[in-house]
Amino acid sequence: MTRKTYKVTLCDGPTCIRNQSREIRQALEQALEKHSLSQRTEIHLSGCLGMCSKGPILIVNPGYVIYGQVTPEDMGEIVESHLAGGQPVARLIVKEDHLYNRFFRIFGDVDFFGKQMRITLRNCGIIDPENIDDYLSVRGYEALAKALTEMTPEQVISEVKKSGLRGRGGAGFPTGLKWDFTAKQPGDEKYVICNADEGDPGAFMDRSAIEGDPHTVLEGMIIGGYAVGARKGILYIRAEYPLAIQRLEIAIEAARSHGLLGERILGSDFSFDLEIRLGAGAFVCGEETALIHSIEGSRGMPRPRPPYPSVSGLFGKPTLINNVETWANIPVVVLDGGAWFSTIGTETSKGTKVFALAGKVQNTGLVEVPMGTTLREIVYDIGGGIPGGKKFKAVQTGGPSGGCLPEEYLDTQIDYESLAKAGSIMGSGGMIVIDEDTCMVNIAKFFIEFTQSESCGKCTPCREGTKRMLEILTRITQGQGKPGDIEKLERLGEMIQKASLCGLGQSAPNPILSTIKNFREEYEEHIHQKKCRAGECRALLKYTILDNCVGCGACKRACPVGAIDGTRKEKHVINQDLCIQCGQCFEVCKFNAVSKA
Amino acid sequence: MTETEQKKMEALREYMHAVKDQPHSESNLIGVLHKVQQIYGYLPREVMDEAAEILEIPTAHIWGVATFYHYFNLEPIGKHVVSVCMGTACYVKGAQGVLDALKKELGVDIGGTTADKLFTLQEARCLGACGIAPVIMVDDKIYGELDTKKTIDIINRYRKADAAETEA
Amino acid sequence: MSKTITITINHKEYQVEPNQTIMQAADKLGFHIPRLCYHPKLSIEGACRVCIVEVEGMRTYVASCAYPVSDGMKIHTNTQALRKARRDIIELILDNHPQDCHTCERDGNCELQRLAASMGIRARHFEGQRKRYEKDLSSDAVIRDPEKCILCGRCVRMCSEIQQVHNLTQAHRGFHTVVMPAYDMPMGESVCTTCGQCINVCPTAAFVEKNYTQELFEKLNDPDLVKVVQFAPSVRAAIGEAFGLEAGLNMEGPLVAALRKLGFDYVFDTQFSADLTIMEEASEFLERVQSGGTLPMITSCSSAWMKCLEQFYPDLIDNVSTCKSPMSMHGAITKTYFAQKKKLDPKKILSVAVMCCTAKKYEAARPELLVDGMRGVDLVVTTREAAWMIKSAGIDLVNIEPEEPDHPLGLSSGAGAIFGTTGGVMEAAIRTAYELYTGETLVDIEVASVRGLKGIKEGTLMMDGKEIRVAVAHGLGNAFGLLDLVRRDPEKYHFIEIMGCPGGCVGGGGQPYAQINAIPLDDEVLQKRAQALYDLDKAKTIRRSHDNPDIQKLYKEFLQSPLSPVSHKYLHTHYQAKRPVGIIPKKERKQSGAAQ
Amino acid sequence: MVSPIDMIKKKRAEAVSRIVSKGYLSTKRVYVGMATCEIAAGSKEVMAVFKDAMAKGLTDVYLSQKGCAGRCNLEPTVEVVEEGKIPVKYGKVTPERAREIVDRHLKKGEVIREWTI
Repeated sequence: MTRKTYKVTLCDGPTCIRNQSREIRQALEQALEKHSLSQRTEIHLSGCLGMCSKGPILIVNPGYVIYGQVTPEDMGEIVESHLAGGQPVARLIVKEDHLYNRFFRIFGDVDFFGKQMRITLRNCGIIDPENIDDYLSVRGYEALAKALTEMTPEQVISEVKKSGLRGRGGAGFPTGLKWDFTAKQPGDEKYVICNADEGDPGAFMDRSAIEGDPHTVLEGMIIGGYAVGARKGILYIRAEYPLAIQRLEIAIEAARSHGLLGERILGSDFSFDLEIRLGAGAFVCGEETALIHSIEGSRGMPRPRPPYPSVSGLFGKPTLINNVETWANIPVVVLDGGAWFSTIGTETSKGTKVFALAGKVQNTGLVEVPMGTTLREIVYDIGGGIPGGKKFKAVQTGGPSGGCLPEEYLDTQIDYESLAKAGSIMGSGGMIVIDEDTCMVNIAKFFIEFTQSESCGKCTPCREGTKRMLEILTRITQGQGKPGDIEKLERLGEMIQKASLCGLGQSAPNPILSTIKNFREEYEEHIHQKKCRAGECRALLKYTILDNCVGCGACKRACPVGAIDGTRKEKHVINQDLCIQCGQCFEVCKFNAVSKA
Repeated sequence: MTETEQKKMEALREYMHAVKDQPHSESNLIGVLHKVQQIYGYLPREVMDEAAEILEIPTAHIWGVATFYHYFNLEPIGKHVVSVCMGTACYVKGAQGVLDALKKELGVDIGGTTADKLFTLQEARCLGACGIAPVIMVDDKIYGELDTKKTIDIINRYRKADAAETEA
Repeated sequence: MSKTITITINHKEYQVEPNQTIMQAADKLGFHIPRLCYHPKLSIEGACRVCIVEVEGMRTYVASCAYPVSDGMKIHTNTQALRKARRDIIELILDNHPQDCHTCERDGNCELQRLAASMGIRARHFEGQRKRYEKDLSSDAVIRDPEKCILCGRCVRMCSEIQQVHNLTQAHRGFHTVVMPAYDMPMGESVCTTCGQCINVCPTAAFVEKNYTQELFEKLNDPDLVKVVQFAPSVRAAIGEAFGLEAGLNMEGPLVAALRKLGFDYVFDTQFSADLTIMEEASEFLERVQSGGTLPMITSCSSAWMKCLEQFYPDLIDNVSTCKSPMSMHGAITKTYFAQKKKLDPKKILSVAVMCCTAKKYEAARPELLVDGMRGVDLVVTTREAAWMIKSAGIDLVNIEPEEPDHPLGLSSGAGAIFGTTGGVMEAAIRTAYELYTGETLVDIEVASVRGLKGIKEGTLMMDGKEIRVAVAHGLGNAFGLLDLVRRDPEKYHFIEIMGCPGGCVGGGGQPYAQINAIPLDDEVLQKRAQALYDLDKAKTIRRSHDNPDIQKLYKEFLQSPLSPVSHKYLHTHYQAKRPVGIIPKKERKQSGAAQ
Repeated sequence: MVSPIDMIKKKRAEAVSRIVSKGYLSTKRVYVGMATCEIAAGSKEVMAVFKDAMAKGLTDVYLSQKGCAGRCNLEPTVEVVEEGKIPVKYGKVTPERAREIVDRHLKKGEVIREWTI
């Protein structure tokens, strides 16, 4: 085998020095000399890498292999096996390497990344997603090889069960159990599906994960196929994600040409192939039975369960469906073991969760945190707090299926149960920060508008009920709320939650019910005092002309309904009965003499 | 039909004939409709009829599918498609204002095409550019950090470019 | 016998069979859970959510039509919360539905109305925007009114699963979902076969037949017209249901009397022309057998099937009998033989047909069926329309003194009667063909193999040592299955009967709506209607068409003999391939179909 | 028989050698974010600047694309990694800034502090 050239970085931080890093360097140089590699290997010293508990640290590039707690005696083996032979020394690799990988790229950005832990996104923003070599170099497809070499399908499933991994699509069903159900179904025509129909408005975790590291998802699916006995996998992805689709296509092609997909994968008896199917703009297709209908070429409408897809799914065959984030965790679970994985997170929720942090927050972006991190840590430590000195009002998780949590819930831990208890849901990972300028009635209206327009129309509660809820909310935001409206919303909401056919309908009222619960006074103000404290509901605004009006007449000319009166050079007046709150006068006044409140 | 369209249509026919004998061939319907839209920008009825015949799928079923998914256009669209992102991040940062401005400027509602066939206005869910919200996408170019004025400027730029093109 | 399991319904324990849904188990135990989108013959939709029940331990309510029972399951069907939820669901449907019950065609017969009543809805809480669509009046037979549609999806499933015509689909989505043909084409230009089964299963008036009752009342009052009516075999077996009578009563006598009271001058019977059809059809069949004509020969009585043939199976046009349907033969004879006999100007005859069928409205308008430039049948009304007219005219069908049909077009054999049920035409044809061919009397004239509700039935018959293989299909979906067999193996059968509706004409698209708590197209009801016709046959002394003296007289006085030039001119027709919008000419129709 | 594990190890070794052969061991590795969000923010134009510079003779640079690291509000991002040195991540990189990164950082080794994240 041709000998490669490597760069070796040795941590030269105080802790590592104390732990013999200088001696290690000596031993390394000697070993290199022995293998005549001195000329071909560069040794660098770095400042503290921040992994003191694992020190001394030694990093080999390319490949980002991180060795921890190495001793001078280990150098011979590392040089012989890794630098001369190309194979990293598994026993010395820092197990959490993918967690610490980030340190290579985050110096100076500790605020944003400091509290994050990257498993799903371990390679995102690090490797070239269009080059399978990059993925292979970071131990890519090793988990698959491990499963095929030394694990039975049952052992793979047992490892997934042990990890405590739960579905990242929102509902949090235990992944291992789902695999087990599918594996236990008879028959050899089975399917695995990756649900990449990410549709929450404001959520883009899956897209980023695929665009940044498509092979991880592929590897997870191939392992899944091996575990449940499927020969075919389908990636169902939104047509609105052309780059992600393109990268998946490149990845699938590359994997095929490397014998990682297709007949007899890596020389084993296991054959498996993948196909991409495109969504076409229907949020409800994130629901698994609707997704199956869509893949089958039909209208994406859910059907009652049971039978569950694990029993009767695609083309009536047992089918395993997981979402992108879930699949991306699988190679890690298999490579590092379920036991290790389960050390991350809380009692009931293991591992990490990716969130798309957006809204009124300083650092918008994609964050991955261990379960158990608090909302406060995400909003303030990672997100950098609210910009413009504004006051925090709420954080919305779970998108159109979730809820709005006010300040008193900021110390809620991120895990399935805690979020549900607080009145929201984990969801697929949208996280919107809301400040005092956002009206809670309006935000509820925004979400129900979304679900209402995405309702498939099959079941009555969702089709008709969300429409009526939207009408009531629209009325309220337009100043035509009536006493009893809140109660009607609650009554409809509870019925829709309990009686709808699928998750879309069952969760559609959540944003409304949670804002009623936590911000009832805003609803009441809208209805009874015709007031919107955030100033967002235009129809509730009152425009008045202040004393500093110079009587230029600009507002009078601009008013489309002739509601402004006044003679030139004198203070003008707005006739409130005629005013339609269009805001034109406010826009055109050069003297800030129009107030809106 | 232009020559390129014809060629593409020929390729599509071949594709349909190829998938028709595969197991679960009807499951390729949505993929076929995507290809049709790539060629024509919308789903012409004659082409749906043809797909029905080749794939042996009832036309009513194809119609049901075509109308269910919002990605599919049932009418010819304008030269440029203007999509306003209505994802939460954009919404919170003022996408509604941008949309209203566009509606007013173009004189069409969502889904509408201007009389001069230059623009079709659409709503998008999340274009994935939350960092520069609010955004619009004209064809496949994204414009971010918009307000009413910037939005109208963009539209006018396209109008100007088109006028120049017509003159030349 | 499988082991039973224990479930609890409303706090009481019951032993039930496993492998059934909560609704099925509850039905057997006497709990009728309210329902709307459910239909036992169609796939489970689970859409309306009216049949929700509470299962302890479940986070949400479950649809009892879809959810299976399991051992130890604790079910509640009538808690206060459930009642409220169901009531709200029905209210939501009503809020998006025209509030015109008083002027609606299905007032008093509407499942939604009944549900609203049973839920005790007394106020409206959520009124808002209501959908607005134009009525589609383009078809001669079936009217589509999307405003009345509550999206239960029964019609779509009926059209695609049972009839497999795939004319209807749900288009668009959410609040904007509408049931329509492809491209929102008018029904009249679509592939709709006008079978009317969508009407049969529709819980509201989203699908109704084109109503000719007002026009008919007007013409019945026209002193210049001679008013002639015929009524189909299965009308008499079903019309009683519209008057609250149990299914399967033969109402022939009362119906004749009622039609006379309505103002008809002559009340004839389509069973007469059914006999005539047999004379022609059996002769045509024998001619094909003897002279090497196209076989298998396929019957042509069902109008929905005629449209299907022209649209979907143009390659089998030569196989189909050229005989007009009994209704059209009757019309033709009325405007010729009858007119001559009574010295009437045929243009002054109003020829009306009371049919179990909506497709007959379409058939009557077919230009191929014109008789000397006139329509043979001027107006077709369904059983439902006739029932309404009788009620509206204040005629007491239940207690009326029965009467006999008029001569010369009213006398019929038992063979004519059984035309109204699946297998009946075949049985009647066998009775005559056998005797015409062999010259011997067929002893056992009841052909059991072609009776009953099995989708496709087969039988063989030995005629002078020659084996004749016959097959019968009812419902267009079954018909397509049979015809695909024929395409693959043209030698398989000699003679095939096809009826477009499930059960044959007794299950026609124009039959009375299901009564309270009954299921449209319930097999038991279909069987009772069919039995009424078989009983009628049995009770007759003349049970073979060729023994009908009035038929013999007709041939003697007018037609000469079966297949004579006169017969051909008035009793036979032709078909041509048609390609309405949205059609798919299929080599092999997909069995499963896309049910959505 | 070669086990899958052995096969993947061989593939990895080959992959590493291909990466190396493409100049990975150059002094400076430049990564340009190329996800939808980055491209929307203008990273294609930024990439073009680096490609252009290399075509015009900038040597000793290994140029690669990468996915989104999650720093949406600071996109497009460009990272310059030098072994043994603290990696530098630039945010909100415009083509103009990219040209300066080429001139000052890649050619002269100067880290442009005010643009780093």
